[in-house]
Amino acid sequence: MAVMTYREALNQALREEMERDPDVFLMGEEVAEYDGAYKVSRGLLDEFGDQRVVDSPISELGFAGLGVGAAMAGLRPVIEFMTFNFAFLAIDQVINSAAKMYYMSEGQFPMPIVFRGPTGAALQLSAQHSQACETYYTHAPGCKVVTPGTPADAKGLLKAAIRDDDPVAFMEGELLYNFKGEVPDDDDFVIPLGVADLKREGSDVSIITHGKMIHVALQAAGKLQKDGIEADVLDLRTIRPLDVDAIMATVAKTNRAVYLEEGWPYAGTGAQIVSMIQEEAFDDLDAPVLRVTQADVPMPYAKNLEAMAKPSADHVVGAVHKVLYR
Amino acid sequence: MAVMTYREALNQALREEMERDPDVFLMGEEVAEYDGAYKVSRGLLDEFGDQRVVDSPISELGFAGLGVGAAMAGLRPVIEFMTFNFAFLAIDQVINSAAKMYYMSEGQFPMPIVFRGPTGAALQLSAQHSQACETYYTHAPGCKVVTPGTPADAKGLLKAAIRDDDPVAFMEGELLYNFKGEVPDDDDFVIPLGVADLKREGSDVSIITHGKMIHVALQAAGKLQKDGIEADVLDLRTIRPLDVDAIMATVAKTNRAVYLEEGWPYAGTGAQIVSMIQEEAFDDLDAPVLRVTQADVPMPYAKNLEAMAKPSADHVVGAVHKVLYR
Amino acid sequence: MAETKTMAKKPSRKDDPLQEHGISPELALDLMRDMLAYRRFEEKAEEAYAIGKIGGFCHLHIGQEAAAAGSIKPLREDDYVVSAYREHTQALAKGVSANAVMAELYGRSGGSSGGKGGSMHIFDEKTRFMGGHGIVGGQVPLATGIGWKVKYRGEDSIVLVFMGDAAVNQGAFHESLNMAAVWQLPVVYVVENNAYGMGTAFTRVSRTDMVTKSSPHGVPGRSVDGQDVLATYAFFRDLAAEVRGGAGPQFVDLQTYRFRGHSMSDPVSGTYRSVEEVEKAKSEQDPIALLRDTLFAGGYLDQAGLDEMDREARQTSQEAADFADTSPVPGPEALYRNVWAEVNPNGRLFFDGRER
Amino acid sequence: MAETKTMAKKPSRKDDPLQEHGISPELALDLMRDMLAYRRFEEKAEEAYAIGKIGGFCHLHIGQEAAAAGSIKPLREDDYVVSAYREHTQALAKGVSANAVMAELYGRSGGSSGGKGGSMHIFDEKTRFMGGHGIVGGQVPLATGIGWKVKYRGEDSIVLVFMGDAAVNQGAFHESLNMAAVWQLPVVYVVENNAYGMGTAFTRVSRTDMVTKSSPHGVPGRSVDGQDVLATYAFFRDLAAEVRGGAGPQFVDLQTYRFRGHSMSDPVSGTYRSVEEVEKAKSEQDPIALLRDTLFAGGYLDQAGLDEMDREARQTSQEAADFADTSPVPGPEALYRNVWAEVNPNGRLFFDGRER
Ligand SMILES: Cc1ncc(C[n+]2csc(CCOP(=O)(O)OP(=O)(O)O)c2C)c(N)n1
Ligand SMILES: Cc1ncc(C[n+]2csc(CCOP(=O)(O)OP(=O)(O)O)c2C)c(N)n1
Ligand SMILES: [Mg+2]
Ligand SMILES: [Mg+2]
Repeated sequence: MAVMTYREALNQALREEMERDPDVFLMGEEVAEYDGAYKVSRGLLDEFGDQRVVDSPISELGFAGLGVGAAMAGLRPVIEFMTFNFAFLAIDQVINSAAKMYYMSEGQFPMPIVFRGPTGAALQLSAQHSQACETYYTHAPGCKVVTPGTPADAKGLLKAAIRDDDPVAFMEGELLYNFKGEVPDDDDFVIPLGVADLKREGSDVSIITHGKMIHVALQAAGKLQKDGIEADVLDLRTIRPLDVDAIMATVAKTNRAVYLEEGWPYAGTGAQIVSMIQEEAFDDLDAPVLRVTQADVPMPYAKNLEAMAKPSADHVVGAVHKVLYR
Repeated sequence: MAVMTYREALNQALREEMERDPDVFLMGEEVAEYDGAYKVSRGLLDEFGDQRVVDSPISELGFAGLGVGAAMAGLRPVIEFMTFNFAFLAIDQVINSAAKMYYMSEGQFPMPIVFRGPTGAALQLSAQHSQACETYYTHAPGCKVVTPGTPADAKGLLKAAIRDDDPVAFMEGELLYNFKGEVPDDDDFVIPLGVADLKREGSDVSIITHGKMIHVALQAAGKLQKDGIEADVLDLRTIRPLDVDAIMATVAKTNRAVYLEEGWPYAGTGAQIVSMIQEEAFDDLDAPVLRVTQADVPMPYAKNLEAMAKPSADHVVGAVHKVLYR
Repeated sequence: MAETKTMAKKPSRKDDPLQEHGISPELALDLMRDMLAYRRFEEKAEEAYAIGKIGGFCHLHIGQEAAAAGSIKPLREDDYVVSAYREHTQALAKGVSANAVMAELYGRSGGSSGGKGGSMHIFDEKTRFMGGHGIVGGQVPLATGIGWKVKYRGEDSIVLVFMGDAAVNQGAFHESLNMAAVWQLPVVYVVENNAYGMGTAFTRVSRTDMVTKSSPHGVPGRSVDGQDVLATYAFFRDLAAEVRGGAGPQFVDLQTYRFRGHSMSDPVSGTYRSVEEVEKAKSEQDPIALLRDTLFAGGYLDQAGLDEMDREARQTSQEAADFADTSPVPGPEALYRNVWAEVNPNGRLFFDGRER
Repeated sequence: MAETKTMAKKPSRKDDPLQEHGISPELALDLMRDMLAYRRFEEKAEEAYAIGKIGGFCHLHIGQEAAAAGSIKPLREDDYVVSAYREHTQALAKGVSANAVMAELYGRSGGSSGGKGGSMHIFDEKTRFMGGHGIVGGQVPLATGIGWKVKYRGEDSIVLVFMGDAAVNQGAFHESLNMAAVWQLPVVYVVENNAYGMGTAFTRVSRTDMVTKSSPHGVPGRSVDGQDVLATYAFFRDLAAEVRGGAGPQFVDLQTYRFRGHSMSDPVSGTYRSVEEVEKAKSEQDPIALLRDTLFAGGYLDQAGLDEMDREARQTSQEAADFADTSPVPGPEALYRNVWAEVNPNGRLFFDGRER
């Protein structure tokens, strides 16, 4: 096992997949000469040249659509959004073109394209730069959504996403790029989409989450242990496809669950998963499933307000106490 | 009470609000000389002139943003999207500008703008023209979402939306425009946002829905009555603000609920409402709350497939039987 | 813009337009056959729509046949064509069978997309007809990406993308032309300029001429008379060679006129254009009549020959309608088919809780 | 493009640039005071960022002071200014107090947005400074809408909107200019052309000159030397009068240079531009030094006078920092305040289930 940052893990995944398949190319703002705004593509320009690592103009709609066209014609584009906040400009091409092409053409045009970049809040980037965008991509059939929270997951899932024949919104976290962790040395380490990962085992309550929130969940689980509460922490890793069996298994075990996510509550990922739990595991539930989310406001700039707005381990602990009727 | 079509009701609401307030103007594709693609703005150009009823280029992002700027400067724009399917191109201006402006400026710039047009499927318009887009607008705080299902609601709610100081996504239904119904003569008939309407009373089960699906729900309720099942049909009318009290009241009465919506299931409106019901009325529930939605596929063109894809009264009846354990 | 002039409407014809444009009699007759086939196909679709065999939005190309034949016929099989929703005849021109297109309009399993795409979404991978797209301007970045692939692979195909005059006001158009210029992609951006976007005259939504729209991107723009199929063919034949030779992206203002309403649900004329305007165009600018006159004048064709061609065209479209009519509707299993190209072994992809 | 030439860099100066541009000594001295104030303000922000008093992204305007003073100072109080995220000094120029801007950067309740907007979102309704927007190109349609309101109400204000050179590759830019041209809105679209979008030279993402970018829309485009504050002032003074007089929308290529990194988190130089290039610009193109030389040469100012001005500028920015430092952080009640302008009496608007 090598220890590396989340950034390095993504970089390795890109390098390995580009070496493996000449049809894979990376396009986005600042990905080449600048090594990426967050340095995820460091060194790739030198290694693969400017036909495969391409700096784009600031034209999100245009280069996202260019990627979709290239995928129709047989390439496997990796389109980097500097952050998903900017992808609102491109979402027409993701939903109306990429997610529907295979269906509208009755299978004539697979869409092996990855749209990747950070989602969610970093530090004090304010309302327009701090959105968790999962819901905009999970809602429509035809698009897969992947949200790795560790370096190993980042590497294994990005490789899987690039090899997948469907469009994948691959959502990273700006605050995760420097996060270090162990990554298997296996030079072809791929994690299949649709497999959740139990990041911590407990029997009293299930904390279910995805993306960078797994770290908040683990923090909460640590605090809870001090009160003698043992929590399962289930990391969904991919939210479409969704590992429903793993969700139902932890709920069947603990009979109590909290969904933690970084984004807004209304029609968030948690809403979907909570409604599925009550639908498919109604009799397993000893308490309602609660959700912990960002405060239901645009992200404020002020440090103290931002801290209040973000979901915290204490919020999770509070919700866990509620579902345990403590 | 006058009987009129949903189209005429919207037309009256626009005319009355434009007469009432010189700052209200209508802009969109084909709204002026063509009387609107669906004739909602018939006659308004002649009555108010081309400064207040304005044909735009096909530039959704541009004219949506133009509306937002005009609202910042004190006007009350009504921006028509020919359909919300095309608003994916404009959503950056709706979410990143309109929905956040008031907060980012700490209350300096209210955003009294209405984005309106049909959402959801009509008949055989295929994948890119048949989406129910509610989730894309309910998720982010700062934007209100209104979905009238009858002529009276269309008129009363559009007048309220135009008078509201927040951005409102006002979602109509192409298949509703010719639907006739009674509308109060009261020349200032306004329905406040956030008030649901019990469209039918029953005691055995709650069918909760919004938008054009109320008609499917009422059809289902009729069929259920034949089997001796009496259903409450609750029309939310506005899904943000959301009349939670009305939802919990019907669930408390029947202890069984089905959410019916036109769109896709994953992170749909139903997901939000079902998760709230289990959270806030856990002990009232005698069965899981089920959801009836569009088939989880892009809308196919073929008539028979489209009919299968749409949620039907029979789907609702089936779900009701399930929650009644019949 | 020198070329703009020479290419503009009504080029001063020499005695024989065929020679002027370097077009052989055989080719000219083929172009007549093609245009007749498109016209009769669309008329058949119109009939079928009227009796409810075709649903949804249906946008006819009647009046614009020369634009399709003249621009697509010069292409190679391995060239790509991308279009919007007014694409039936363009698909035919690229080689998609009339049966497959008509069956798609009927929503039948024999259609080019098995009936799941419909009138606005004709796709055919074999002939490289890349759709059939419904969002105005949405196909323009796609074509740019297809051009990217051609350059990426070092191939010598070219890409022809069609859009309407209203589409140039979409940001996607400008973003695409800029990228195509920066990367010198082999893409020809063709505006089928029929002067109206639905009910909006182009002059009401632009202060400048169409041909200028590519100027800020460094993409050359030229105009051509899209009702004159010989001029159009010659123009695209030469342009395709230039682009194949590395001339980079091009912009074309292909001037034409729509003889029908915007779609089957829209009026042919109204406040936005007068009956007289439409009738005048039909009598003076019908691309089929214009070619007929040329061919008659040159003695390449006579009435009997034309009638025979027309009989064939009507027969083909009738056969297409019969094929469509007898092609089975998609089976229920088609509903959930091809949502995903890869149904991962793990995890759930469908969430409607229905039986599949 | 005749004007392009006359406006291009290094106009042939007469003996006295003040007279050449019709600028009084008092005004010239005020412009010097303004630019010094901007420079010292940004340097103070830089300091405060380094010690963690300011967070997030912070984009400095150092090197571009003449662009702000020269374009905004000629405006009337009731004119509107809209900008992107590199807007601190533009806000100062429009009349927002240094205290309010600095406190906003600090995220304090005394800030122009009560600390909730931050560096990228300065808003001030009173002075008609309309933000402060973070999505590249996003402010351009907004400005178009503000211009729409001015025309709608028959007022004679004008709107100045700033964007970076990279923003012209956004579709929103082209859609906006087209609409402004069609409706003849009183909007001046100003590109602060500092030659780079983050690490990307404009020449790598465009094949044409900036000044051509408005051409397809029928919006006149001109270039001006944005490091020469006198030339810039004179240019915008005259242009504002034209637009107020009904000349319609305008496009300006305001040529300038960024002396710092893209944001506080980015390097000043690197692969994308050399240290030498930056140093050369600093020594030859510093707008403050250029004006100083002119004022010294003309005898309008001497070193002592300049030092006094600078002392004042430093003091103002120090006071702003002190104000910001002592301004209280927003109270917890601010978190849920102003999400909605109208909290409807019925229905729920917040869904996080938290106490408020
Ligand atoms: C983004 C978007 N906006 C609006 C529409 C509705 N619409 C379909 S075609 C059309 C007019 C397009 O006119 P033009 O581009 O000139 O093409 P033509 O129909 O004349 O071939 C409009 C407004 C759409 N399909 N997509
Ligand atoms: C739509 C969008 N894409 C990307 C970004 C990230 N970003 C912020 S500024 C910037 C560069 C803009 O450069 P330019 O327009 O030249 O303005 P300058 O910073 O030079 O003033 C980028 C890529 C963004 N904020 N919005
Ligand atoms: Mg047209
Ligand atoms: Mg720049």
